[in-house]
Amino acid sequence: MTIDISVLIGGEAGQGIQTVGLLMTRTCHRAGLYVMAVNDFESRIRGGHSFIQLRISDRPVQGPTRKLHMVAALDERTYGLHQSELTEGGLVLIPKDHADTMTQHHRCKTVDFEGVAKKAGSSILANTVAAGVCLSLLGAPSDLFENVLKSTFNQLEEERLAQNIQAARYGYTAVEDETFRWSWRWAMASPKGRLIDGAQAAAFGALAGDCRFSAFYPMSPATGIIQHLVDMAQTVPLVIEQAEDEIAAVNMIIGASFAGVRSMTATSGGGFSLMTEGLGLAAITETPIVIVNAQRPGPATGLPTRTAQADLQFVIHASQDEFPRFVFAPGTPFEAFSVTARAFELSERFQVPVIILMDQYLSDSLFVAEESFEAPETVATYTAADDPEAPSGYRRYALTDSGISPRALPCKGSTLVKVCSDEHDEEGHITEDADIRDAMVTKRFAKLSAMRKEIRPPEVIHADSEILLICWGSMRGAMTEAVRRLRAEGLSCGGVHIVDMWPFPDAAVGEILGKAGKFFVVEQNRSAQLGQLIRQQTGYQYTDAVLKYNGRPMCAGEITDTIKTKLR
Amino acid sequence: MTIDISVLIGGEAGQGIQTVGLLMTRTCHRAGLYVMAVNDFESRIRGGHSFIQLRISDRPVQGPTRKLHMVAALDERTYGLHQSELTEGGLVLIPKDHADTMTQHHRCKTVDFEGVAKKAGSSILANTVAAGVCLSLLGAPSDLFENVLKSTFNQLEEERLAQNIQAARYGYTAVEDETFRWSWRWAMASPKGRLIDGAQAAAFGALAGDCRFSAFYPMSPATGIIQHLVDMAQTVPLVIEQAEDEIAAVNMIIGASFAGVRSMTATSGGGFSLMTEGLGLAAITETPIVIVNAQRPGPATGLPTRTAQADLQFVIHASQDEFPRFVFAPGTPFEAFSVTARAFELSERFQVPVIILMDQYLSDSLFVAEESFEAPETVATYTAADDPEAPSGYRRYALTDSGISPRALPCKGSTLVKVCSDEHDEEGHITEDADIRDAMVTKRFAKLSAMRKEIRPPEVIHADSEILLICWGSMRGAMTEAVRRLRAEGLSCGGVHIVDMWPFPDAAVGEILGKAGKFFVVEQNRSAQLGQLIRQQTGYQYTDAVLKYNGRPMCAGEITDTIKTKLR
Amino acid sequence: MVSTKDYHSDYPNHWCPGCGNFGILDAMKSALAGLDLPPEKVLIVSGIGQAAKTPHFLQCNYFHSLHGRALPIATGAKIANHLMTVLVSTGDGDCYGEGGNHFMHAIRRNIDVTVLAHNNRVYGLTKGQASPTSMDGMQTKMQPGGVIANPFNPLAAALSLGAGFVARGFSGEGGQLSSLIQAGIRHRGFALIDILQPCVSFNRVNTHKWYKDRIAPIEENHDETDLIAALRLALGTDDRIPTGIYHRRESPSYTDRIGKLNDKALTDHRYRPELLKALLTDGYL
Amino acid sequence: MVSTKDYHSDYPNHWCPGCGNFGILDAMKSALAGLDLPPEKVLIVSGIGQAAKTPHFLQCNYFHSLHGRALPIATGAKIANHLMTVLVSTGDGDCYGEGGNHFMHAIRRNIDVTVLAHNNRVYGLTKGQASPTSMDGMQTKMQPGGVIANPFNPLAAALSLGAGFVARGFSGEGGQLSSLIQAGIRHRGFALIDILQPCVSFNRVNTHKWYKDRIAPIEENHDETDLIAALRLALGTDDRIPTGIYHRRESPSYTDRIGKLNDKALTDHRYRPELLKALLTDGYL
Ligand SMILES: Cc1ncc(C[n+]2csc(CCOP(=O)(O)OP(=O)(O)O)c2C)c(N)n1
Ligand SMILES: Cc1ncc(C[n+]2csc(CCOP(=O)(O)OP(=O)(O)O)c2C)c(N)n1
Ligand code: SF4
Ligand code: SF4
Ligand SMILES: [Mg+2]
Ligand SMILES: [Mg+2]
Repeated sequence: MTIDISVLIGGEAGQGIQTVGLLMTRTCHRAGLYVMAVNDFESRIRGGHSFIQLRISDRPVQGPTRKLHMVAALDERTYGLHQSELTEGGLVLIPKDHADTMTQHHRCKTVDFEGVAKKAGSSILANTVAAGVCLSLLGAPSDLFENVLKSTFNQLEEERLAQNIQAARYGYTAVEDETFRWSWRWAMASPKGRLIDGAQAAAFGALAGDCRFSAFYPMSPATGIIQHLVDMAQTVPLVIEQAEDEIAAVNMIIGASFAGVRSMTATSGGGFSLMTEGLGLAAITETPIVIVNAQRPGPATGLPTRTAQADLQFVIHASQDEFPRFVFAPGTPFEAFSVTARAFELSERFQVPVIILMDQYLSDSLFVAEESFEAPETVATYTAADDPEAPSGYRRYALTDSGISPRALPCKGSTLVKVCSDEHDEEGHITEDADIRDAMVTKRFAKLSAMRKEIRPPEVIHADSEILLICWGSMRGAMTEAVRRLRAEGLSCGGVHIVDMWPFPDAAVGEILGKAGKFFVVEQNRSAQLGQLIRQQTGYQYTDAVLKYNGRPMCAGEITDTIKTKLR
Repeated sequence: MTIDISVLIGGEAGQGIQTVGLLMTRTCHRAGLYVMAVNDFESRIRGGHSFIQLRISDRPVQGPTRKLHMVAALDERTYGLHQSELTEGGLVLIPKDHADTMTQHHRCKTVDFEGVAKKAGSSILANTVAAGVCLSLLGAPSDLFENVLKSTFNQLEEERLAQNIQAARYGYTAVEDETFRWSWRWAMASPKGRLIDGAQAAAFGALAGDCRFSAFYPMSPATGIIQHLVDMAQTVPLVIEQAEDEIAAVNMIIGASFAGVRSMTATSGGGFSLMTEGLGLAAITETPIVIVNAQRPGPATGLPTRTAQADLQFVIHASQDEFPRFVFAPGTPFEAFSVTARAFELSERFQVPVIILMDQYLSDSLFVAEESFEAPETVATYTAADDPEAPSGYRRYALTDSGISPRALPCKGSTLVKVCSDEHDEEGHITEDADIRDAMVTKRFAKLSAMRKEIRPPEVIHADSEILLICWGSMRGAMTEAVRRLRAEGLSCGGVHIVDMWPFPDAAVGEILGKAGKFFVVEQNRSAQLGQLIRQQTGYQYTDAVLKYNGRPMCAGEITDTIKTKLR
Repeated sequence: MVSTKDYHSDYPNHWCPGCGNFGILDAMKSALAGLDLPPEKVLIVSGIGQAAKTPHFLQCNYFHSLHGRALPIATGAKIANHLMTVLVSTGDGDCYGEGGNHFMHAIRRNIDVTVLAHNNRVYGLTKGQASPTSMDGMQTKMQPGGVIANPFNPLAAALSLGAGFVARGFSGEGGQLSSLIQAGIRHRGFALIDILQPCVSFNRVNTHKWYKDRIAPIEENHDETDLIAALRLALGTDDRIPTGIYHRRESPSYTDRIGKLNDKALTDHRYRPELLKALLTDGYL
Repeated sequence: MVSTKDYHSDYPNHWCPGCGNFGILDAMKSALAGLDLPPEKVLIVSGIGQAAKTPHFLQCNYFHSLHGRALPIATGAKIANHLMTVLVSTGDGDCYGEGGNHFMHAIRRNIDVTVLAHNNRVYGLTKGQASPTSMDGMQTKMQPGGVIANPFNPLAAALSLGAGFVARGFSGEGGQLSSLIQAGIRHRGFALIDILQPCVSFNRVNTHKWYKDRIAPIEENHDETDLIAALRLALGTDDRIPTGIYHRRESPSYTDRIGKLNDKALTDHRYRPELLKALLTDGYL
């Protein structure tokens, strides 16, 4: 049998919805199942509507779906909002009887989550009750769930843990007499890979890149990455500073990097806007920095807690004048890990800024990552050793063929390090000389050819297909599933996923697309920004675009539907 | 006879070089000649090297040249720096005898500018002496120059004016015994058009657009525009506020515009970087604003007092997520005037931000503009009248087909005006609804089709040529002259100049370029940004690019040389 | 007569039950109604944060702008139309963190706006990070080792920058707060009311009770015009937190001092081509 | 022994003859040499402006950064390597205008840097616009009707924000200035030295003579630890401008308070894979 079940747990902000999701996800993961969990919440602390949607399968899952098999509604609103997403025969658990629930399309079962929770000790346990109810219906062994509770809440006092376990048990018994049509026998297997969200993966990646300093200003959905760094900083030599604003944050990491530690910041589009001047400072002073932009919909404040991929062109062109930079867009937690580590390495090697484009969906969703997350044994150093014999001969911006000048550190020897945001000469002094200006622009751009060699080509599946879907960043999972489904329907369809966005892999993309009859870009923005870039860099014009920009992650089904319509 | 003479006056910052240039330019203009003056100065107040270069002709001149006929060196350094630019037989006026001046290539004449000035009352009059010397050698009537002095210095006390006139006279006599090979008989004619720099033209344009408020933070080369506005504000209802930083500046104009007055700011790239978040605020709240970005070389501080065209892609994509905006790049003072007035009109009509790309060269150089600068008789109002019968029915973001909603003003009637930088519903309240989000994105983008209709096609000369040069903004003059010269050499060459940059005139540009065998982009940046845009928007790939990015304005001769080399 | 009902908004509230913001909201309504100001004469500008959502829960003109940028927006709006009553609803992060520079310079300009700084000593909307006013040592998820910085003292800062109206209120003292807001609005020039406000979700240190134990109205004999006395109160090192008006001294506001705004609002001028024509024919550059 | 010659730079100076910056430059050299600090142990961070060009005219490590951003750059650098002696060369526009927010928050953090604010009360490099410290009413080309704002009072602001070392110098009093700079560097924590400086090109009001007529060393009996006394001096309403140390009180600096920095600089740690490995195997997310 193939399992592919979607469960949604919804309620108000403050009801602990994310915790229900986390507990259930862990339970599935521990049973050796594949699972992912997508968080959907509003920009508020209490009330409103939030939910978490789980997809559970015995085969790898990479993206959300639209069709739900089970809905656990912790409040009454949830039912109304998600009713239409239920698949035929689906099951809804609602807190109170509803007059309008008696359709034939799906079943409704009343569970008084709060009432049950009170019996276990407190109404705030309603979320644990709900987890118990759902897991029971799915067929999950109750001791498995209890173990998950124990390891999740091992920081709590005994009493509260016991209450949670009680609540879980009451949840199980509350639906004893109910069956869930798609429940399955939970054959316990060893867990598949690692359960991780993109934010934590990026934080691990930063440590693998030897990040020592991070300055930030809180901004959804970037805060998760920093929170993970803060949690990890307890045991590693990493200092994290909350700045007064994003301008301070980016300049602090520039100062720290200049002084000799690898440094990063994370923000979202509005904060990135404020960092654009600093980006140029890093560029002209050739100070390595890594900036994560966790995208959300805008313009301006937009939809603070939701997802988008609409900052691509902006980050490629951000800051006045021009300079080489890397832009990466990981598509999975493992890519977030490895790309972040690489970002530090490349930033330092080439003395250029690196921007990593993440988004709310990738950052906040839980995935099963089967790749192995390895700590590198060593991290290279690219700073120049001091020459105590001839300290005065040192020139921070010495002209070289590679464009890379030896980078010494201030106060680390007898050499003086002089950097300057005006156009400067080799020593780092202000210059107004036209020829030196030319030489310095040429020097900075000279790095590009070696930078291009670092760019990894897109990953392609079913390259020799008539139709190609091409996407970037977090669209990887949904696109991959869409390709699989379209092929299952007999279409000659392949998929292309780009992580290394800039310098754009012109040749590789051109070659891939040159062979396809038609190609469609798949993106979470309004203007098909990857499509624009492809045309600019390769001359190829996309056949059509599959776009979504309402802040919710795109599902494979939406892609396949759109493609089929467009092909008609 | 055709006159086409270049004169350079150079010295230290603080020696009043710009004044010499201004006086001479005015004198030529008053005699009915065509003239332009390009300022070149360093980012310092005293010392260093600065110069002004005049080009005088009896035919319209639109750009600088490289070959000099006369150099007046107020300090010794000037000679060494500009010697190589002298044309065969040129004349140099130097303050002291130079050992190495005795080449055959050009003549040197010693004039002790300061000594002569002291005789007239003070060594600071050396600049007026120099103007007298040069004008005398060119053949300009001395009373003409004296009249110019009188009208220029009519604010000074009698005595200082008299000293200046004396200094001018001494300048004339100092070179009585010298002749200038290319001098000509000054046949007085009525002045051609208006002598004006791009900065003043833009300021006039702002008034023609009914600008009432401007907030700014000083930044070269944008300060000139604001300075002109300040000077004009003495007589018009215009308030100008120096903000604490550029973030405040852009937000102040957004606040003022929201409250009901047309508002603008002017800055350069670094300040624009800081304004990008505000740009998005204007976009999502649909508040009209006009931002002038007077470009200079970067990245970061770069070359503060020099010219560049390297912010095109940045301003088109600046700020997170996507929204319609206009981007204009005037090529002449008259275009700066008319485009700025249009910017206010279009910004208000479409409720979108407008960015005007100027640069140091256009802002700070003096041109003869023959077009007529007209004050419009009326300025349209697009704000909605209050409906006192049904104030509560008002919705700031009412969904309309055009995407444009009625814009009422706060505290101007009984209607309440509610605007919000979060995604919002029609009333202006925060929303998290996916469908409303979709509708609002669609609404904002719905403006694009009508906005496109406002975009004027590029101007083309000699459209049916084999080779086209295509440029934007201030490259207009140099490109036009290059086309003329290349045609004179028998090449089938035409020229294209774009002012209305965004929404990009895809169709018009595609049609023009589609007919050409080859086309070359001509730009003051490193990456051929117009070339990138053309490819992205039309699919056409430029044959090659003529690029300059050392901060000095490109001359026709550099263009023709490069083109000829590339064609070889 | 304007009543608090005129300020009622049907838009559903987003705050946590028990949040101090509710007390501030009520005090605002009663202050505005008490001054007989109708909603259509009032503009509220806000930044981003829980505090900055306030205008949605009222009936009035509003500009809910960017995080930290309420003051420059308000400044521009006030210059454009100085006849409006302009209030700023802002948080401690919004006003003293991201917006710190604008805070300093708005005070220097003495722009005639009334700033209500909802000071919960935490970043509420982004889930509980330290704010500039968080106490030294306060632990949060993001600052598990405790804050390492002196808390920003808004009153002392405003006083030293020359603010003409500086007051402190408490969300739990609605009556006093309402009259402070009224006094602030009546003050012609920049008025700061720093409002202590419990955040029931994220600030476990500065609770309602914590404030109740410490606040006390400023003593009757305090001389509002004595700057040093006000600074002494603001810098006080004991446990007490004085509420009320620390300092009040009027001087011409920014818009009072711009000559051309005296008679009519900038918005009320009409475009007059003859003015530009005169400039265009005005001789030389 | 380090001598002022060790700080000599051959790079041609950009300042106007007669500018007050020269006096500050000399005082810096003699202060650094006097402390026996060799150039390679010193980092000067500057923003953008005439003042910010200072490090080019010295011999030292420097980061000549962005307008307004010297303090966050210095903060980052100091955290990375707290063993460096970090000075900040900045202008009144740089530090109190564009960089105002960083000024406030660097003080709150008590980051151990010495700020030399070259206060010429004007924007020099951009040709004479008003700065935050320009006097009310001062006319410039850009403010022909005169400045409409209270001048920013850097000393009062720094004091009210809790700065532990607050002093005022004058570019024309090199001996005193040099010892103030030394005291500032010796102070462990944030030290502000606001340095009055004539700008011969653009400030026609606050000339050398104008200052000479007004400055006077702080009286001997002033208690440096008394904050209110310092505020009184800073807010003084008569014509006199006291120079010297207004306030000095040490408390642990920011980097003193970060436990992991105590023994060695962050730059001196080596990457240790076992630490990451432990985190990677550490159970659940
Ligand atoms: C430029 C920018 N940076 C960060 C954010 C994220 N953000 C939203 S509200 C907020 C802090 C709110 O704190 P405060 O102003 O104290 O308001 P409160 O929620 O506590 O009332 C932050 C950091 C943002 N919206 N914009
Ligand atoms: C973001 C940004 N805005 C504006 C400028 C232009 N700018 C350069 S220096 C300066 C002011 C300098 O004044 P101050 O800091 O007082 O230094 P001074 O020249 O008087 O020593 C300004 C506005 C800039 N370089 N960057
Ligand atoms: S998070 Fe705090 S400040 Fe925000 S609404 Fe809840 S209680 Fe109030
Ligand atoms: S402009 Fe003023 S501050 Fe700048 S160097 Fe000249 S005198 Fe000094
Ligand atoms: Mg707060
Ligand atoms: Mg200054």
